[in-house]
Amino acid sequence: MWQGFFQITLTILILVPLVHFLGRYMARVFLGDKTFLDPIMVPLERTIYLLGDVRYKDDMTGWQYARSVLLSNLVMGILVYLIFVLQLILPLNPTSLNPPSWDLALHTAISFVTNTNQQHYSGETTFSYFTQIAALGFLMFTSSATGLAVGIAFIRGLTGKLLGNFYVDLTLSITRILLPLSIVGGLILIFLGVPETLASPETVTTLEGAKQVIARGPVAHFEFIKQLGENGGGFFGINSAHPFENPNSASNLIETLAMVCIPAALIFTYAIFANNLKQGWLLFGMVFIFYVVLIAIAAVGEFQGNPLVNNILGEQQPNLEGKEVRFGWAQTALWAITTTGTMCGAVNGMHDSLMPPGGFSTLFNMFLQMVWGGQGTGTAYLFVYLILSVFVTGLMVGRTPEFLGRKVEKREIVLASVILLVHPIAVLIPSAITLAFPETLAGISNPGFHGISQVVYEYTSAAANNGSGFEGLGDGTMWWNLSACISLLAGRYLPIIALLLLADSMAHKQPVPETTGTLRTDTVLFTGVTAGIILILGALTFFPVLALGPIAEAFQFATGH
Amino acid sequence: MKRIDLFDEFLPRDFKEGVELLKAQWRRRPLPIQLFLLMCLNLIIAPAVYAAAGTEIDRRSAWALGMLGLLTLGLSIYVFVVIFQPEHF
Amino acid sequence: MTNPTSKPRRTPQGRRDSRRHTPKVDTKGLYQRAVRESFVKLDPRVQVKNPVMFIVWVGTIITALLAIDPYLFGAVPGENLRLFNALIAVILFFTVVFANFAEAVAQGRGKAQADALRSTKSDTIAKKLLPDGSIQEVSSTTLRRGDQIKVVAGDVIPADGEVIAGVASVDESAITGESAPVLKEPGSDIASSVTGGTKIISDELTIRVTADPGKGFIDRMIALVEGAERSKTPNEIALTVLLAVLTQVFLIVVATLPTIASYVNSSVSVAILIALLVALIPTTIGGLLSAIGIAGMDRVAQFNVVATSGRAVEACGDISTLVLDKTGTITLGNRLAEEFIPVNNHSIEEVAQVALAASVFDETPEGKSIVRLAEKLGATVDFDRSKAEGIEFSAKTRMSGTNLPDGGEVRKGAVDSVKGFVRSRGGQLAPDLDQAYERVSRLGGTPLAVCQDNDIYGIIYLKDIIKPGIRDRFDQLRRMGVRTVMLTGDNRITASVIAQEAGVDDFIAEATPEDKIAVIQREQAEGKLVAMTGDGTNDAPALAQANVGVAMNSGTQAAKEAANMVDLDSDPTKLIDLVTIGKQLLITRGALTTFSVANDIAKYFAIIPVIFASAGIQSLNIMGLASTKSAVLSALIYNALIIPALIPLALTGVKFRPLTANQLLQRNILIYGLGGVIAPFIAIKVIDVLIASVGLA
Amino acid sequence: MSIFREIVKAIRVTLIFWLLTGIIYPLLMVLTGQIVFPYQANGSLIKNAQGQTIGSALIGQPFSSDRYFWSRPSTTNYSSFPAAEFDPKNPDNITQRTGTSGASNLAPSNTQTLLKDNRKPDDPDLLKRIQIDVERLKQANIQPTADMVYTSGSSLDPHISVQSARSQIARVAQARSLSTNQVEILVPKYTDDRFLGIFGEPGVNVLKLNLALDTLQSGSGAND
Repeated sequence: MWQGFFQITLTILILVPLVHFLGRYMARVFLGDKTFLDPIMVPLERTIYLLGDVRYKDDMTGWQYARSVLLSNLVMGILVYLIFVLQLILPLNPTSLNPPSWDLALHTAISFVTNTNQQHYSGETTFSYFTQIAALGFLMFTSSATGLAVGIAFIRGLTGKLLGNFYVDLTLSITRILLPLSIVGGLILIFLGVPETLASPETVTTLEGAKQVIARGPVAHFEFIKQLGENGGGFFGINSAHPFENPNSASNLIETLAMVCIPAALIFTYAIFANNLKQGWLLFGMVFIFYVVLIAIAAVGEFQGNPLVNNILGEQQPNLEGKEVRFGWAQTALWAITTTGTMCGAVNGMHDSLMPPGGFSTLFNMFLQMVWGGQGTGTAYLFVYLILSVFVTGLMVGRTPEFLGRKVEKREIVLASVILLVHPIAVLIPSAITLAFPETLAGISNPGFHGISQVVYEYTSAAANNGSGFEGLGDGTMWWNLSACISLLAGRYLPIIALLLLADSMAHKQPVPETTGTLRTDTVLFTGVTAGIILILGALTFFPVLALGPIAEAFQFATGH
Repeated sequence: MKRIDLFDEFLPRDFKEGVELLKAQWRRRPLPIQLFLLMCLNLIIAPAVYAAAGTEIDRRSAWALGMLGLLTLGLSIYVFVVIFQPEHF
Repeated sequence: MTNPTSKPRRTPQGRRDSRRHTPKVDTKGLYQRAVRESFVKLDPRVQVKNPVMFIVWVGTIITALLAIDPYLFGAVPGENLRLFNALIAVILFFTVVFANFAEAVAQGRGKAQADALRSTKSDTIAKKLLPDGSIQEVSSTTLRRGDQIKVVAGDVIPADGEVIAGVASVDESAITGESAPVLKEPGSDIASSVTGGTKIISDELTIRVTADPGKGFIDRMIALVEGAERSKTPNEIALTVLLAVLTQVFLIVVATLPTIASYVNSSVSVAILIALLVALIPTTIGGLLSAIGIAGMDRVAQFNVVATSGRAVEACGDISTLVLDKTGTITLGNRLAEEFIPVNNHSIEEVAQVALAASVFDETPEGKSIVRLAEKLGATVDFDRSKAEGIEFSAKTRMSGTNLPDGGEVRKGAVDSVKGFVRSRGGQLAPDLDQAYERVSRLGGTPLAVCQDNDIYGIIYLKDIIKPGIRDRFDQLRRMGVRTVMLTGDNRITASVIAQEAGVDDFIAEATPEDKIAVIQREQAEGKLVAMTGDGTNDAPALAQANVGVAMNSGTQAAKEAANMVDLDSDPTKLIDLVTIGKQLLITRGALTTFSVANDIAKYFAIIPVIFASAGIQSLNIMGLASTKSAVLSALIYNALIIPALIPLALTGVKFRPLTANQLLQRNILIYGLGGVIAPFIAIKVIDVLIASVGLA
Repeated sequence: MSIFREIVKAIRVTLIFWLLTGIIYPLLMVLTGQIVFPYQANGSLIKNAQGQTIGSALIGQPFSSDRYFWSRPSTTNYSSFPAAEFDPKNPDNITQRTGTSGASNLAPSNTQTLLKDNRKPDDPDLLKRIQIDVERLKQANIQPTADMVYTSGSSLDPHISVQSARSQIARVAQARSLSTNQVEILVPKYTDDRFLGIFGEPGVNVLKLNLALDTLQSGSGAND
């Protein structure tokens, strides 16, 4: 047991210097400072601006920025949808795979363009190599860069700067952060055993004489951006549990760190933009504590294993259902919390088979959306919570609440509220409809309280743009494809629009100088209060479904019936 | 104008008068008419509730549940109005 | 319950109590009226204005229907459902009534205050001065702005106005509560304006009316305390949004719960769902929000300040810079001549003689004190006053004086100005002038130079007396994060001495009226909210520029119109109290919101485990509540009772202490945040035990 | 700026990034991979002594003979098909062309024992399945451990725990008429340790171990 917790601890400790460094680097990139990649990337960016008709000095307003996000994402979605349906006549389809049904294609396109990568299909048996690399792999860069750009624009607005230009931020995200890291990371993964080939699947005769079909493909480059960009859509159906996506504990460590580094680093990027490192460390510390506690809850549950099975085995053994030997309970629990926290959605073990504490923590993570949170947007959500805390606590010190010297007024509260409301609407309402017709709509594979978790998880994953699934759910139906689309779109674009408008209105406020009467937001006290408010808001909204899902399931084990 | 003539042709005179009465009433006293229309809407929803719930409830309860659902929806819209136009409250 | 107004508000020094004199308010029958009002307010058209309470109101009706027919929405398990549903309906009903009561009490107190004011204002007969000089008796309601009227001893002044002729004493106790009569005379900034409803007790005055009927001072005050003109402040609106969002969230949570629960065969009755909804939505703050706002305005009125809008009161809490005039605010009233210092080989008697000559026409207290001091030193007026000409002080020349019948010019004024005057007349400057000037300045006094033609005779030492206790108050303000800037016409040295003694953060010496605006604009450019007091006509632009401008009631009409608050007591230091009131208003809202939301944790833990007992989550029933029914009822009863329990707090406001923001937050989070988490656990358990013991459920 | 121009700009930027990240980047990586790490890039395929490709070093295989170490239970039988049923040309057998992966996705609570929900006998049931596996293992004289009773996540897990490998040594040695010592020394040789001795769990690569056994015996057989 202690070895397990030791490796978890060590992994997340590596994180601290890593994200500190990356956060500083990203700040330099988006502040336009010199970086070591300038000699290579500046000409490339110039070309992109020239070909794309991007005037990089034009700052956008919040609404212009949002419109650019929506338009570009729409175009990308259409392009990818076309590749899906034309799969058969496009090259690199060694197994002659047919195009998916229209609703599955629509769900997949929306799911990937929203950086969710919720998959209602199995990679090997659905998409050709060309579709995987030129459609899905392409969206992995752009959707992630979109999130990052929005996050940066939000940080700019919050710190009183102009929002910048979406296309410039999109370009910089790709050329300065995602692409260089992906090239390096992808090569390391190939070295560690992840295939990168255009050859068709290999059929072999096993030692015992059976025919084994070994799926492969251009996986390595896809795998790394999948992790780094919080995309999470696996090349293979079983995602990072597949030995070709994640062959050993070294690749597992790299992929775990890749998954968490950008969202965590953005807190430091903010700190540099705001010129307040102290607050950066405090916020980092707060989220880190959430992260650690949730990992501990999930890990202990997996370590203790299934009491019913332990009865049969005659001793306490970890729950290894849906887990790989090379990762064990510790790395799987760590991954599960990281992937649901960062809205990556890749899995290296099956979440449906997690013990109730694991189910609870993963769901809770996606409800909060800020234990690191999605690419760019996660940090923005963290600040939305901060703004709400500022509003309530600011009143309590007898001043009109202000954040970073900018007053939080009706407009800001309305916009923050929209973000707060999206989740209950996009999760609870479709869950309730689906659960009202369990026979016809839901396709629940694990009955009982776990069935509630399955359905709620699916919509939460969609609305939080996470993409992981309680995969047992029979979710390939038209109902699931289309209803999840609504949650996907609502969970992505409503908050993005609100965030950008919020950033815009904060940017244009006259900053109020700080006095002793100003509520400082970079204190342990305020950070603690914020943590309490995040917990209360998250818990209050979803307490009933958590109580009827994982909590009831846990009590079921405790009482044995 | 043609459309209205068509109405005249195919629908009984009473219907047209009924619609006009409703319109006039709406202008004068909106609330009762809104309630009336809500109940009309419920004539569509109640059977759906009845069908969905299966054998567990009778027709009357289905109708009441339909009303309750509409009322909840109405309250939700009302709260949205408050969120976006708080000055009026 | 005690009447919160009758409780004297303690402030750090306890001295301010004396300043607060609530006009006689008739609180008799206040509560009976409030009870009646709280039922009248059940009108849905009133309720719909308060989203949180409107939901409770709708819930009451549905549960009442369920009390009549428990099986309205289908079969529900359990016995005595009718009684149970009826109990829920009754509790919900009282939740709404209690919220209405809170608002009604707050409004009632305002109304009582308004009534007290209104009693001073009756339709009087006014003597209107027609253009031809004749007098016409008209009703006071027909008076218009610009009309001229005459009042004589014993009359009630029929309208707000400005004295244009006559000198008289006026009893202003009706509005200020101060019984000592005030002298009114034309011309001077301070004493020329009169308020409708006050009583002239000697002599007679000619007044130019400055307010149309219904727009007068008392009318504005009545309107404000009655809440007629009360529109929501920006902060209140933002809070309304937040409360509506929480309501929406819980509406969705509760509405989706039955189908989600039905999947695991845990059915919940509609009555219990409504109970859960009401327990979760922020009824506590929703019920008290408007009472807090009204009470805040009341508190301002109790300090004898008329605010033109709630916005201004709220802005007081945000003030980060106070711009204060030295005179009257930091120092006691007027400076008095203390000593004559001769220069240029003149004798002290010569100085006294010239000073007297320069001051004979000076009617200001300073001028009079110079005359007194000079006469004490034996100086006499040796020219024919009627042939001499008085030169009035102007902000531009910063000198006053007399043109003597023999053509001689005597002047007194700011040393620099007098120097300039002497130089312009070809005179020499005395070598020992600067020494004397500095000596006086270092004492914190104001040096005035006196001269005749081109010869400077000496310096008059005007002594300033700093108000006792003012330093402590500035220290408090500093701790709240409010910077104080003193404005004074004094020279730099004097100003710095006084600034240091009084403990202000900054000062502007030798300030002109333009400087006032400049300093306000400068602070505002940095994003600060600025408050200032003023009374003179030349303060009007600055008062309008400031975020919070408080005009003295004794000031000119122009100043009063430019300001967004008027202090009836004409006490410049009251700004400090206003800051406290503004902060208190916001703190009360924030604290009760936090409390209300924090309560939800306990209510969840009371209701969810017992209604989903079939799901096997009884272990979450950490309070060990007796049964489903008693758990639901206790949570609801707590939810209802907490509203009247917090009415006194809502009306008096959360106590404000001059602490830094962090200390305040720490304190309030402990009391209202942590308290809000813990208190309901205890209270609900106690209520549950009581319910179980009487066998109600 | 007109909406039309904005759309054109969105299309242009989309196409640029499509080329850069959807075409150029993957091709670059495939080329580099094929040139620099051809073994890994093509799936770490391994050959037997006869030079036939018999599998991938990273992908497990099912074993049921006593002569081999057994792998973990798999829901897809390690993407393998009995030779008799193998007909990839049949359009219905898509997984025989593409390969497959997949887990049981059974919730820990998904069992009749706990839910008491009158399920059909052939419905999936975690405990029932595990009980069958435990019986099978006990019959083969293997102490059941977690890895041998729970199905893996990918259904292709190449590893078993060191403990369950050890408990199979006697059986394999007996079936192959080898001394336990000969088999025992192979186990640590094909154990993949934790990364840097810290991260992950050690696992015995079943395919490599079984291949080594075959090689050992064919080699010794040749010497005979």
